[in-house]
Amino acid sequence: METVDINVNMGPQHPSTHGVFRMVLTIDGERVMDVEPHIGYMHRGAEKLSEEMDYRQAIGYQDRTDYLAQFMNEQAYCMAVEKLLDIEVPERAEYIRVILCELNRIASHFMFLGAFGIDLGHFGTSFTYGFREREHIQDIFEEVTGERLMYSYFRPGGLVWDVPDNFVQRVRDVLPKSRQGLQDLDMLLTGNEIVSVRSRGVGVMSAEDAVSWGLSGPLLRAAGVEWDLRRDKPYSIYDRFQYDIPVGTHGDVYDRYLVRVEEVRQSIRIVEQALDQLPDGPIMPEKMPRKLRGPEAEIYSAVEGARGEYGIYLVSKGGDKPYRLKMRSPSFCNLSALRDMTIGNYVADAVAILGSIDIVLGCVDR
Amino acid sequence: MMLALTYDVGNIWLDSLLGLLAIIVLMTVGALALIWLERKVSARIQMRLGPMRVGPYGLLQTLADAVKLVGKEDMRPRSADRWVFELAPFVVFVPAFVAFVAIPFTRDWAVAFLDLGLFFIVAVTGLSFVGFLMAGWASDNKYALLGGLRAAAQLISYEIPMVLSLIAVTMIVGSLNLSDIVIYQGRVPLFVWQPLAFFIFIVAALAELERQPFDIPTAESEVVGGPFIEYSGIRWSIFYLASYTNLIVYSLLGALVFLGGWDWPLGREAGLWLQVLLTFGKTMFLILLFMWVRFAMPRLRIDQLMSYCWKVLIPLAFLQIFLNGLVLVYGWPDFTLLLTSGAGLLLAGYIVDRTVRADPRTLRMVPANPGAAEPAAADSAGS
Amino acid sequence: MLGILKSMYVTMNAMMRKPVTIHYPDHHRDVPQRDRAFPILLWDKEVDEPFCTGCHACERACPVECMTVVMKDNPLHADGKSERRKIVDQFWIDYGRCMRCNICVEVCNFEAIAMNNTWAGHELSKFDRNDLVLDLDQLLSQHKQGKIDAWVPE
Amino acid sequence: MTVAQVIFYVVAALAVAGGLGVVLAKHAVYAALFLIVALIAVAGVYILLASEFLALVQILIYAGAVTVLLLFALMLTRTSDLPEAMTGAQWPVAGLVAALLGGAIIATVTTSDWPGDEDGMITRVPFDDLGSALFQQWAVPFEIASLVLFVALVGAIVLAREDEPEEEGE
Repeated sequence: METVDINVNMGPQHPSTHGVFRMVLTIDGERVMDVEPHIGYMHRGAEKLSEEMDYRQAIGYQDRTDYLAQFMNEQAYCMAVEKLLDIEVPERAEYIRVILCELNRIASHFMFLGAFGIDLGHFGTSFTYGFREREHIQDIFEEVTGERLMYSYFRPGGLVWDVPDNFVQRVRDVLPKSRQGLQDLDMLLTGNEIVSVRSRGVGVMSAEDAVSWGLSGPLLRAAGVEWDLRRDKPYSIYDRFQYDIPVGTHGDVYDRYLVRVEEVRQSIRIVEQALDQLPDGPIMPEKMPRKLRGPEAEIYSAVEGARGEYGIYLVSKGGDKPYRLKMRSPSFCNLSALRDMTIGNYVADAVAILGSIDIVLGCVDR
Repeated sequence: MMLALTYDVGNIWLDSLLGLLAIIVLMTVGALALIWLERKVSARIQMRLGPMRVGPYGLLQTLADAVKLVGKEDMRPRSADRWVFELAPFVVFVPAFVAFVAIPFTRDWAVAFLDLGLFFIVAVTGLSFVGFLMAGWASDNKYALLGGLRAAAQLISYEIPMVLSLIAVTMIVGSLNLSDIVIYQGRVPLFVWQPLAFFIFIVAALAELERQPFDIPTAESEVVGGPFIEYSGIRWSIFYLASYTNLIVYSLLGALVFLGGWDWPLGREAGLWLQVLLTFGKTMFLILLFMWVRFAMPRLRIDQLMSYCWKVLIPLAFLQIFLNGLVLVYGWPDFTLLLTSGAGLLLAGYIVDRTVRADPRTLRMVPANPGAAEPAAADSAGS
Repeated sequence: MLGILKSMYVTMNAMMRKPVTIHYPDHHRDVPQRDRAFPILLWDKEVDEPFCTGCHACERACPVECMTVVMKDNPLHADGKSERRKIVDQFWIDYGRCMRCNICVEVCNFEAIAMNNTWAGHELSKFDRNDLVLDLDQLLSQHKQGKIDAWVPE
Repeated sequence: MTVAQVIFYVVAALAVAGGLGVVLAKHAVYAALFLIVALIAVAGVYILLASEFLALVQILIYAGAVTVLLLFALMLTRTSDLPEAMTGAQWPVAGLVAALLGGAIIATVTTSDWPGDEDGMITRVPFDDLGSALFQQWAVPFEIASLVLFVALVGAIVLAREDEPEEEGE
């Protein structure tokens, strides 16, 4: 009698695959010998749809790719269109965009922290703590944009409308709550010995590997590479704020967790500075054409999304629609390293590693 | 006495029937109440409301759920092994049920006072793994098989430290009879004398109950319920009932062996109802502790559980036994038990702490845009 | 051990706090004024007719093509009661398709369409998806009966 | 018939049924499960003999721990690896051996002079005596026996791991 490897199908309906993602694990006992990821269950043709819409209509589809960091996607798309049409965004609109993007990053990372706990086996406690904090931020988003998930609030050139009068005060009220909530999660997870033993030394990715896999965002920084598009390819007005870029030392799951915790703190810092500097003024340029028509051009614009570099590659052949719109989604690129990180670990680690990549399936499949 | 062999037939059947009825009522009512309680506790820990719909504060929610589960179709996968699949829930259930027989609730209340009560409970509850393995194998599902095997691996790991920690206690008391153990604690409960053994017992009980840090066989985020994955309706609810019965059994056992049962601190002369209240209160304390831990902890990995049990708990349990042996053989005064055991616990905590924290993690913080002015107001606004 | 004790402390601390959730169908949280549920049509109470002239602007701008508009000559204009020469005859919105992007509100020249900002706009469960296609009367009824204080950005 | 007799016959029937099941079951996992039934039934016989301690040890060690390993190994193997019926060319020899063994046991049972058989009383062995017998009187043989078991265990691990040299420490 010989021992046989078992193929286990994890997903597409599995509580810890973070959506409709499927991995076929080949396991020997509890050890993962091979992983075969299957994607595409959530493909909705967002790129093609965007090519059928004019520049304004396509905004709604940008939200739906990375549905946890929607403002960043809108930002990347709007920046691409603005570059194409050579539009100058008013100061106030830039500040509001930065504030909302950073709040969005906080909300997205809270989602990660909550789900990370679940992946490690928390019975929903970390998840509810994360969601509680998301809720405060989401309330602000709802008051500003009217929507809770698909904001479609940014427009090429600025914003669709101005923020409400009490916006600054509302955000200032929420930031301490986020700090408090982060501290709760911090105490619940960071120091916990079980979290430590479960996530340290698991799914290690060296700096060289991380670069050659094309990782970005917290994964890349956890691997020890100082790379943050906000600093290294400055866009918008990020050069006006002081913040730190957390860089990990080991490149394992625990470092990815720590990097995200620290990024929440830094985002809070950025929001505070932006609130202090928030100027008055218009939120759309004076002369906005009613119909957006672009010249023939190729544009690439990228933002530092919550999961990494979210880029829009836009080819225009004139007219009011893009000829080609390609989304460079961080989740997809980060996910490609899954197999490398998982092989040789245990089944339970595979879940933790997948969680640490923090994929959003809408972003992977588009 | 194990079995009253001298009774008349009529009497003993009636006796057994009454005992059985008492256990069934206690078990079902207890499990229903505990499921409600656990949902409420978890809700409060997670700042939710929990069940609110059925009855005042959702008190009847589990009753409604039970009715629903009973009414559900009893499904069996086509490729499942019929007999093993259908018998597995009962094999899990019976040990939990039988363990109840040996537990005294007060000085006078028990289905049977057994001389070897403690040993009986440990031996019998250990059998439930067979049901997990059967369920896991018969479901013809890889998650279930993984879960079943994990259950078996977990059993061989935690069963030994649990038995050893209880042996440490029986060394001091000199009896395996639960009533004797409780009566011995008339002055001071045993968790004072034996903190190390108490700690080991709690950890091993968590593993036996498959609760949070050790819910590896049923791990929701990995094997999606493990052996239970293919079960539905009444068979699934039997698994559930068994798990909550086990919770009651182990909490009662802990309350009797370590917390002084019905005796401490009111003494032997307390009225019957006070005794019941004391047992109940101490059991509730342990149940709430188990629930609290469940919602505060993530899960260990199976190899980590095994290395923790084999490399930490078993040596510690042997240390406890050795220390007790020293005290008993040389006839040192009682407080040395506390001193040695407490020192052992502290030492163990220190060693675990050191090994886990041997490698403190700090991130490298790279300031971006150091030139940009950070207004002083920003700092004060946040804090 | 310290980290585990910390975790226990946090959970106990949370247990002492007030729950943050509410008992949903019995209690509703307030929705903000800008809340965007599904588009509805507004009713001009002065003239007693819809604001909408059926100009097809929203229909053309809709990214998901969930709207269908039919225009007609306004009988009230012929009577001299209304300034609108054309008025909406039929209007359907398929709420099952709508992606609530707000573009129809932006492009409307007459401020005749707005996003529903009440709970009635969210609690729309239906047994048949065809029930999610609303006609003109249904779209107008909420504002006509004064049940809504619609928010239309400048 | 006294209660004890009723219980004895039930338990004995279970033990026999379990034993037959072990032999006759087509599937090795069934056989292992029947083995558990037989072992627990034997524990019942111990209880009737007023040796609760032995009964519980039987349940804890044999029904609990030993069968874990059996089932563990069986469930991980493919069913197709196991022969359908456990027959071979040697079955007449095996049958002969079994018959001889059974005859010897029956002969021993019927010819022995059992103490306490007449008055129906069972002499209870206090387990203080059991303990001192094991750990004082027979301490050296006991330790040697456990050492032999330990060596066997180590040997089994060595044999099992031999063909997997690439496996490094867990």
